[in-house]
Amino acid sequence: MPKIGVNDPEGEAIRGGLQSLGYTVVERVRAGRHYRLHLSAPEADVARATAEEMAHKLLANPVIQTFVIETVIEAPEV
Amino acid sequence: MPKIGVNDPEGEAIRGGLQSLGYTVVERVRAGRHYRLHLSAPEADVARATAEEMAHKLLANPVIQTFVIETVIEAPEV
Amino acid sequence: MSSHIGVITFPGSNGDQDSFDAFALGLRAPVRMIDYRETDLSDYAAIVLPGGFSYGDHLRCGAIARFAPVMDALKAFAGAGGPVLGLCNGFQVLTEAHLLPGALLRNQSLQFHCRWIDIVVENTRTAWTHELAEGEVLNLPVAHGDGAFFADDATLDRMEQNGQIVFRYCEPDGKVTPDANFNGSARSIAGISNERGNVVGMMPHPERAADPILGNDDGLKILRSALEFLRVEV
Amino acid sequence: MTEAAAKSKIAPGAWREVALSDDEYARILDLLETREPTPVELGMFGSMWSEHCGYKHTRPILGRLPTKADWVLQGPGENAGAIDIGDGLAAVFKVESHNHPSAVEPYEGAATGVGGIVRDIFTMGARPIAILNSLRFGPLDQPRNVYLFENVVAGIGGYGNCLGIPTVGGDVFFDPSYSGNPLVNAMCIGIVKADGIVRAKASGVGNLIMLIGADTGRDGLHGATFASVDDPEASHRGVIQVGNPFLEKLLLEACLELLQTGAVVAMQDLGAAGLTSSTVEIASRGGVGAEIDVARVPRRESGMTPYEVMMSESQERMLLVVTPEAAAEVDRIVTKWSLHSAVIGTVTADGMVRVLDDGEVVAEIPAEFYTEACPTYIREATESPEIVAARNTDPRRHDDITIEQIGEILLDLLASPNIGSRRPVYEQYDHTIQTNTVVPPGVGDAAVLRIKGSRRGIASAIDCNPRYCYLDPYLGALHAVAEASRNVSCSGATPRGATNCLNFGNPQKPAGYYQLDRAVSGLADACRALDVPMVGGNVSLYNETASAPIKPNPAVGIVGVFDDVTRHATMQWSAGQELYLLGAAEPTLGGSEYLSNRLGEVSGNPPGLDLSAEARVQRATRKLIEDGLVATAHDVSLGGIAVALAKMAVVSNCGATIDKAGILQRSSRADEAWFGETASEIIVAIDPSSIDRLIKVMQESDVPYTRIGTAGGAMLTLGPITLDVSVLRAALDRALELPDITGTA
Ligand SMILES: Nc1ncnc2c1ncn2[C@@H]1O[C@H](COP(=O)(O)OP(=O)(O)O)[C@@H](O)[C@H]1O
Ligand SMILES: [Mg+2]
Repeated sequence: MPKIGVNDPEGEAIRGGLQSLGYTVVERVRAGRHYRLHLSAPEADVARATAEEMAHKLLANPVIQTFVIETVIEAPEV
Repeated sequence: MPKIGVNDPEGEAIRGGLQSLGYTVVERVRAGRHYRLHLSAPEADVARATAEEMAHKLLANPVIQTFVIETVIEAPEV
Repeated sequence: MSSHIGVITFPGSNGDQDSFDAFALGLRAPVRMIDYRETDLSDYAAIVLPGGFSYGDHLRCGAIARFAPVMDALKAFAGAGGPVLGLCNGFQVLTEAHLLPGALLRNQSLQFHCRWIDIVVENTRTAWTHELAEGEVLNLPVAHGDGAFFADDATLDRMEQNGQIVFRYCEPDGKVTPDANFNGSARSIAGISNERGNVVGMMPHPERAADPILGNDDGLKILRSALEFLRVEV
Repeated sequence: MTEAAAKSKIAPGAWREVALSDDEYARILDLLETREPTPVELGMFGSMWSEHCGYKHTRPILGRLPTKADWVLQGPGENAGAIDIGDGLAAVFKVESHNHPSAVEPYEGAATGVGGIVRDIFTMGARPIAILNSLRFGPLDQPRNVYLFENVVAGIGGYGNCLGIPTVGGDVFFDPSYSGNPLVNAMCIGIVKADGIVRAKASGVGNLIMLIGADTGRDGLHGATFASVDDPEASHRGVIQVGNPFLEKLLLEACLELLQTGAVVAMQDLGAAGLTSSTVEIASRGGVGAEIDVARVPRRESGMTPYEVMMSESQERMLLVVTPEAAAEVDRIVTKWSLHSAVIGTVTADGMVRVLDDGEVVAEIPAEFYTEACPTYIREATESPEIVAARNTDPRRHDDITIEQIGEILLDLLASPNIGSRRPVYEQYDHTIQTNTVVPPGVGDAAVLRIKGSRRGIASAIDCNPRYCYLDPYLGALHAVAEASRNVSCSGATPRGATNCLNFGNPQKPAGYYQLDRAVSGLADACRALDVPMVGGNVSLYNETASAPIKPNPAVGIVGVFDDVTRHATMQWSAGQELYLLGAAEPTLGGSEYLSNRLGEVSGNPPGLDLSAEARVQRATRKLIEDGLVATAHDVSLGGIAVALAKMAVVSNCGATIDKAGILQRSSRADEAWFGETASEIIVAIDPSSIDRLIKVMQESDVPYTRIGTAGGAMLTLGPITLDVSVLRAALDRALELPDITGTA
């Protein structure tokens, strides 16, 4: 997600598009990225820590973006 | 999110980037968009239904993308 | 130190040949291509990070290139005061690598723009501008989708105080106007430098304005500056 | 053949699912004599016998096109044509359609269209140096058309920009017949040493067949057959192809480097019908056999069947034939470019295309069954009575205009989508990369590129007026060739080769076949008269929606050559120059933009075209430019002479005073004189001191000429009407300013 204060022309354009389709209830749109990473880790916490590290290093740019991480556990394939 | 089976060059490039940083545990990356829409609705269900409609009409491209909707309730500003 | 200019080719760079040609054909300067896997830049006099779509511009422009093997050597080179110029995608790589402040966002119009624009020179004390005059207007091509410079206000103020704003978008007469700021950059910024002035990044393409038959050779003035700078330094 | 494969039964009618007719299936049974095809073979027949690969309806008529000249190095039959441009260099070029995929998913459809044509060019060993595009959409008052337009343009830019190949020219036209069936044609030009052209002919029994580039997924299954039936949305089943220009850039560099080593015997890109057509084609062109094992094909997904692997249209893949000794070197170069390669088979002597799945034979058919044995059809041709009636409707039945009206009409035309500024399109395309673009889009009639390290250059334009082709497909096709050639001549280059993309409706309908048949004859006659051989092309038929076929659009791309690129022309005049109209044709409102834009009518006979007069005026114009007398030339086309002059004034940022008399003598009617369309007319500007020499050249060339005015000032004065150049510019700029709605899927 773009940080607060960072211009988000894409979000604005989407809001404009929605408005012109009649969705005037939409007050604000922020446009960001969503990455789904599959990785195997002994437990969820480890996976989350790795993800956090990757987000800091590569996936997000702290100058302009913030991020949140969600973990979904899948049973290992047998 | 790109539909299952649809080529995802961005996801692949990110996986490549993570691999070269040593994150070899990451098996797969899918790259998609995340839009945060603020709208006022009498209840969450209505908001969700509107969002669903908007996703179908504008936000997602059904030919190559799938989407999920999450609702977060905020107290109305007073 | 040899007298070669080096142009780094990342996977997906596509302005590398143009940069090479501008030095080789436009200035008859010795220039070599550098593979992104090289780890030693001690043999070069100046380094150019060319335009293009390194790693497909995926994630964010320049974000993956920042971790290319050559980047550690580049940091060392810049740290030692070597002249570094990032053009378009190269500028994006330099910001992602924190060799330059700020970030480059999607153009305000959300569209790619290819056109000739004017920029005004604001700081002539960098390695890449000291052959130029303050207030001089250059007419150069731009071609990018993600060129809106962003930094928070405190950073921008600091950069202005330090003289780190090198170029701004302007009208043909040099006036900086909102209309001339076609991509929506903060304070019309088209190019910046680090505090020391040896690392410069810019969105316009001086290497594409290197032969009068293509319009003009304004860009050569920028590239020539580094050669002069080195002559003075050495 | 394993027993299992040989015994698998083809369900009755299954051939129809791969778009083969009952007769065609019967023919396959005849060819195979003793057995039915396996499912994989049936799929391969379906693809190879599709219009896209097999040219069933067009092969017989395409033979009419002239394809030879001393300077032609490669005519039709390879991945692209090639002409000699001097200094030991060749220009390799071709245009191709991606209409159906773009109708379904405009961004990716257009992007992968660019990817495909670029691969065709570097498959020939040439470095791509320019892209052009020709686009057709329905009117922009419908959100779906806006969506298609915006995303097609973004897709072309997205792919070409990333590759670092400048998109330097093109053509956009709007007409209701393209609502729901847009046309997306992309052309690519490459440069290679004339003796370095690579052909896609496998040879050397025992040589290895390698696949490099992207992994194979279920992309665009049956795209080739899907491009050959009506209503793509209904028939489409695989997943949409998503292009990866970053990978294509690596593939391009890797392939060009591989060709330098001499290790590569043949190279063939994977386009429509993927591995099927590439394997069949290298074998059949080389007169050899090929055996490949699908189990060795790197996959993006698990669980793919041999059928799916053979039909997949995953992008950014290339098939190589290499000697066994060279395999290691190939691997080294491919790895250097961060790609991987797989040996998937070998060249054989038996002429068979044999497909194995982990050693088991799943298809085994002589290559020529897929190619030479493909049936061809000559269909019944009857012109649609509706079109005959439209052509026979005389536009002169409308009242003429008064000369006072021309200002208002002109502004209206300038702001119309077919005439207005294309800047919103070409600004999204990187047209300055590679630093060769001497005349960028919007400045001249053709794009001009220099060849680095040489005095030479090339020019290129792509054109077609679908309204003319609708009213009279033969004449319309003459115009397409003449206009593209004229645009190239107006830049100063000598047209040397042409490529075309035949965008038509259903050839199985008599009215559709009539258009195709007549248009191809028109292309052939015009190419012959103007001395531009047709060195390649592509066919896209079945462009129909439920209600109607498209207006036929045989897009023609032409490449011309400069011996000295510094002697070129643009549309820009300067103050004090005299303006001359070269050529003298009869302007007509038939099929004109004026008639369509102002009166909503497509009727009458399109402008007549005298091919020898056309050749003369083009030759004379080139001579003026070559001799350095003229650096300003622009032809009269859509919107007539008033529009041509207005565009020149705007591009020049300089007005002109036009004498009414010179214009009005063109016709007894004011509307025809100012807005009527013609062929074979070119406006030039010249310094007063050179006028005598211009007149001499015109006399020697037997070309009529008329002095029509003088350039200068901030106003364009057309007889009694005076318009500010900035007002003209504002009108042009308004044309493609999109309504403030985002188009929707
Ligand atoms: N799809 C396109 N892509 C790139 N350039 C285009 C496209 N369409 C038109 N152009 C460019 O815009 C300019 C004007 O086009 P057009 O109006 O067709 O010119 P003309 O009437 O002289 O043939 C030309 O330079 C042409 O190459
Ligand atoms: Mg045109």
